[in-house]
Amino acid sequence: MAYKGKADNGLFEFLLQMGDNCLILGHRNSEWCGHAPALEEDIAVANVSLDLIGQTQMWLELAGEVEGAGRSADDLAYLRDAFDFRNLLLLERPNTDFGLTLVRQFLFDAWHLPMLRGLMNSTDKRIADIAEKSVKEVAYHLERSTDLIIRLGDGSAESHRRMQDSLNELWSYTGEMFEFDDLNPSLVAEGLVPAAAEVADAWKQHVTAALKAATLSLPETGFIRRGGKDGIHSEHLGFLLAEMQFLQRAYPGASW
Amino acid sequence: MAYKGKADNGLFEFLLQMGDNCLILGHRNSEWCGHAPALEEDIAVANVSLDLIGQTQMWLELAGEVEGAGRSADDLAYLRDAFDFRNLLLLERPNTDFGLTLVRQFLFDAWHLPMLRGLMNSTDKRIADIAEKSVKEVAYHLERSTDLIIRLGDGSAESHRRMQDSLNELWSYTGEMFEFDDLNPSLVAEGLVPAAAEVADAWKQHVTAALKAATLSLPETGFIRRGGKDGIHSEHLGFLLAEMQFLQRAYPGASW
Amino acid sequence: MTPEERAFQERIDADQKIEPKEWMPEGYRKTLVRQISQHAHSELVGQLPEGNWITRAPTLERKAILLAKVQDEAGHGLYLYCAAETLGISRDEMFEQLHSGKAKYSSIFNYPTLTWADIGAVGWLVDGAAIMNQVPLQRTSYGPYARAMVRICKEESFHQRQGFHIMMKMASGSEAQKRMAQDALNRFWYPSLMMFGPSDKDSVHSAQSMAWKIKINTNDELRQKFVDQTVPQAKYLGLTVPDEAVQWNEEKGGHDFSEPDWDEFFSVLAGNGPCNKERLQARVDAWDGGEWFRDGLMANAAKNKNTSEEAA
Amino acid sequence: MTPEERAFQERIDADQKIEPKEWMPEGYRKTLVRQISQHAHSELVGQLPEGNWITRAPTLERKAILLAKVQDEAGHGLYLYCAAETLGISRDEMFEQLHSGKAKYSSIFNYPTLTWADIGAVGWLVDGAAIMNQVPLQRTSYGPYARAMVRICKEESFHQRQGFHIMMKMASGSEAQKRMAQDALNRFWYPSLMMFGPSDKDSVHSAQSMAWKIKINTNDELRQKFVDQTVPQAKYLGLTVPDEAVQWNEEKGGHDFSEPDWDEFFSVLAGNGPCNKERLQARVDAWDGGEWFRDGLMANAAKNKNTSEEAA
Repeated sequence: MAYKGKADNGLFEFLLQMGDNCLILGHRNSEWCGHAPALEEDIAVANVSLDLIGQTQMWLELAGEVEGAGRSADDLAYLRDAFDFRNLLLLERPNTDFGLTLVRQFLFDAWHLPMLRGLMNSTDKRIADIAEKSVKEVAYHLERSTDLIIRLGDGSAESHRRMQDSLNELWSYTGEMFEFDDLNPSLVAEGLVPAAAEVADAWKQHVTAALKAATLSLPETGFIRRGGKDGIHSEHLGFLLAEMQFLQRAYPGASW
Repeated sequence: MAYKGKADNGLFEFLLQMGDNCLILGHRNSEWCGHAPALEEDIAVANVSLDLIGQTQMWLELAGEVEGAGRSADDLAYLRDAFDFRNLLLLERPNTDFGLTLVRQFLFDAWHLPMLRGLMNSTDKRIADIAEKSVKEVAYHLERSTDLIIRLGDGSAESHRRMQDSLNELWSYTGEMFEFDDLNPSLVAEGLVPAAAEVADAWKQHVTAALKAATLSLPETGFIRRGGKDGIHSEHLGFLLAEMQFLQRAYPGASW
Repeated sequence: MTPEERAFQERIDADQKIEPKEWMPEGYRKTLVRQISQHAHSELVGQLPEGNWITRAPTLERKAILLAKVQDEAGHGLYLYCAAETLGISRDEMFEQLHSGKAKYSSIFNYPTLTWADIGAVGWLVDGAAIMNQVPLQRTSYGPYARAMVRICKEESFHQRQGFHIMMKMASGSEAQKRMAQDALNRFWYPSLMMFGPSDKDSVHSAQSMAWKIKINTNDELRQKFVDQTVPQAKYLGLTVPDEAVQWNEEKGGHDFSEPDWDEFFSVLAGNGPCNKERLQARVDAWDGGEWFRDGLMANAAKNKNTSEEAA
Repeated sequence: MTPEERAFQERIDADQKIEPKEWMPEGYRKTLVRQISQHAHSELVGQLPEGNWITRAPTLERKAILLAKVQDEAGHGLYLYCAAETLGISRDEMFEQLHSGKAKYSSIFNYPTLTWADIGAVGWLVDGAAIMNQVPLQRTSYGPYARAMVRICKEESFHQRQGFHIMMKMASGSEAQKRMAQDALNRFWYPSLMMFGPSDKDSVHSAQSMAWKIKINTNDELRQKFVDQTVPQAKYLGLTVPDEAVQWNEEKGGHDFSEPDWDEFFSVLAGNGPCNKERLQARVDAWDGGEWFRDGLMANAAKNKNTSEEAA
């Protein structure tokens, strides 16, 4: 559907996807600060959010540079409305339960890490540099979320149930990760972005093994929810942005 | 504390209080649309909100006129930040429970009606006119909320408990209604606004009788929460406004 | 056909209204219950996508108009539940069927409202399509249903005008507003066409329902009428209907247009729409969360009954 | 004084550190548990007023800085709970005392953060006052507490600079920003002064705590020091301290200033602050809502233990 920017090879769209994923997931995680089930988790959610916001800054700054219209990372984060956001629908799901937050993090991390590993070989050095800077953080995110999925899946009956329910609820949102047809095919052809199948294989392998260790079943639905990468979001994103962008919207041009 | 506008006799501040009360309570009620415990209640919350938003328009329009700076009712509703809002703290409490929503409505209606009756005699005809237009609606609000308080207070053990809990939780927010010392005393002296004691007496009489019929106890705390009329709100108002004002903030100057 | 059935059909053919206590075939009753309760559920669930923008309406006036509209919808739900109750089913039973997923509501409400223009599009297109369905139902054979329809249609056409007015403001507004308007039309066009149901050749119940005058027009007739009405309106707004096949066909005296994606229709119907889960969950949560409220009122009514009996 | 107590006091007087497994008077242990756990609870609850603005931070950089800060606070909580645990109380017991209202946390966190400038004011004033309290505690007599304080103080002074930087941006920004900055100072000034506790003449436990070197300076000394440090900073920012009595007193070599309203202090302490109920409820909800999570991890640990025992 997308790759609007013919001139830039669709690179701007891709960079928005990377940046918006980090921004929106960072936001959702940060909603737990001070409210997590254990002090160690308070620290962990803040830490993951912090990493993701740092990565957001890098991706969106590069996006602004590629676009060439003088927009800063903050302009892109704070002054776009929902239909210009390119994050996965998965990441804007509300935090109905800490288990859901963890499962979402796990499903995303398992995509994020092979994606970054692929991007480390990007023919665009700026992309490779950002991936290089992010990959260690994300490897840690995946290590942590996998560990928790396994321990809670193979934990009490209640924690098992919650993990399985969250997995079932979120599964239909994962397919969107591997649909690269909204990207300009030349991005992959020219080696800027790894091939979808490469990332999908790594994801599937990791997720399957982890769920097995967690005694959780792979949901069977083949139904895929899509739209995030085309800017067709859920009703939740508008509320999230209204909150996130309030100060920049209410006091335009102010310096903070 | 307040009555900043020396020139206008503090009238602007007073009109903001009236308008903001209606706006914020209307907003909170409207959050229930489609989510109320019975279809009849869906209709009722929408109806009460509708009345209150209509009254907001009248009060804020007059406020803008009195201010004389060319601000419309929409400007005042959508382009002020929290510290310029003058609503009672009571009205911005989140809707944690439908029972709390009802008790809040009841406590406010019981103030709103005698206040409007007093304002019908205002020496400022514009005020008297708005009060006249609003009073029938508010009489109905009070009739409905009183009826529900009585039926649910004298209902099941569970409904009684919820009503009493909500009453206890909200009681400390009621005192602020009767503190007129943030208003310019000349407003009362010149007959623009009824005396605080007059409204307080009517409130107390109605509330005491209704709670008795509802088999609910009058909470005993003498503690009074204040700040709303000075623009010192709770942490909830900022989130409410971020949501409410999003479109006006994000698309300044657009016509809708 | 039994003599009773024949007499019943003759009354219908003579355009007489059937009233609650009169004899009717079981199939007629069942079909009506299904149709009216589905319609009632649609009004109930239909509060949600529009309710989603009440707190964010851009002006006080727009907020008031939207509140009034959502209130009307709840009111329509009430009329319709009452009409269905005359057929021997209780409102609580109907809610149970809704909450268990046994009863359906219009699939259009499983689509999200993503921008303010969607509120316009819902009024213009969704209410527009609903009216197209409902106007003939004012002449439906079952009295209480027909009378409910008369009241509902009057309000719906008002809603449609308000929706069109929002679209007009958006389509003639800033670039961002125009973009929202076009985007809303793009997303709501095909789902609106789906509101008339699959093509008549694929529709099972149609023939019997039409004989009983529960259904007055075929799905395809109504869809054509809707397209013919809407295409010029879109042009007037300066918006583009997202279907390149749309053009006037002089010969048939109507517009040609593409069929909606019926796979999507059946997928949404099966539960895989963007918001099915959330819409149903919202209703179930409201119902479960409100149990104490309803029980409290019943407990109070029981006490008062006891008191007045004692007094008597 | 028993010989044991005398020996203990002599070690303290000689500035020796007391370590967890060593003998100590019961009063010393109890006072320390109360003080350290209260401090830990303050770090825990202190996440809430600042966390309130994370999702609304005005730039990505400010958001990152605030996240790092809130993360540090949770970390401080962790050090302090661990330090308290060395005295024979478990973290769960301390949480229970917090949730039941038996244990206190710093009352400053019962005030709301209403604008972005409040995040600046919290860093500048609240962390500033906290540091003033904490720096001397690096020399406190109980080893684990003193060592925790060393780590904490390093990070806190960083936070204070960040808070001051926010205030600088706001105070030199637009009219609206200046107004927010002044308003934040107005609201946080007296509550910050209250953070040092009532005047020494009204403070019961002070003398013993000072002899034990659990407390190093008097409340009034620290308050004076804080005022002397803060008044010039406010002037530098172009803001006005909301106390007309503030002026330099050459004779005493410090500023004169008005006492805070101690009635308000005790009222907030008793539960009647603007946010007491919400802060505690947030913690209780987090704890209760997270029970399944902690139980799940424990169940997993138990399984693994069994497995490894079987394997052994």
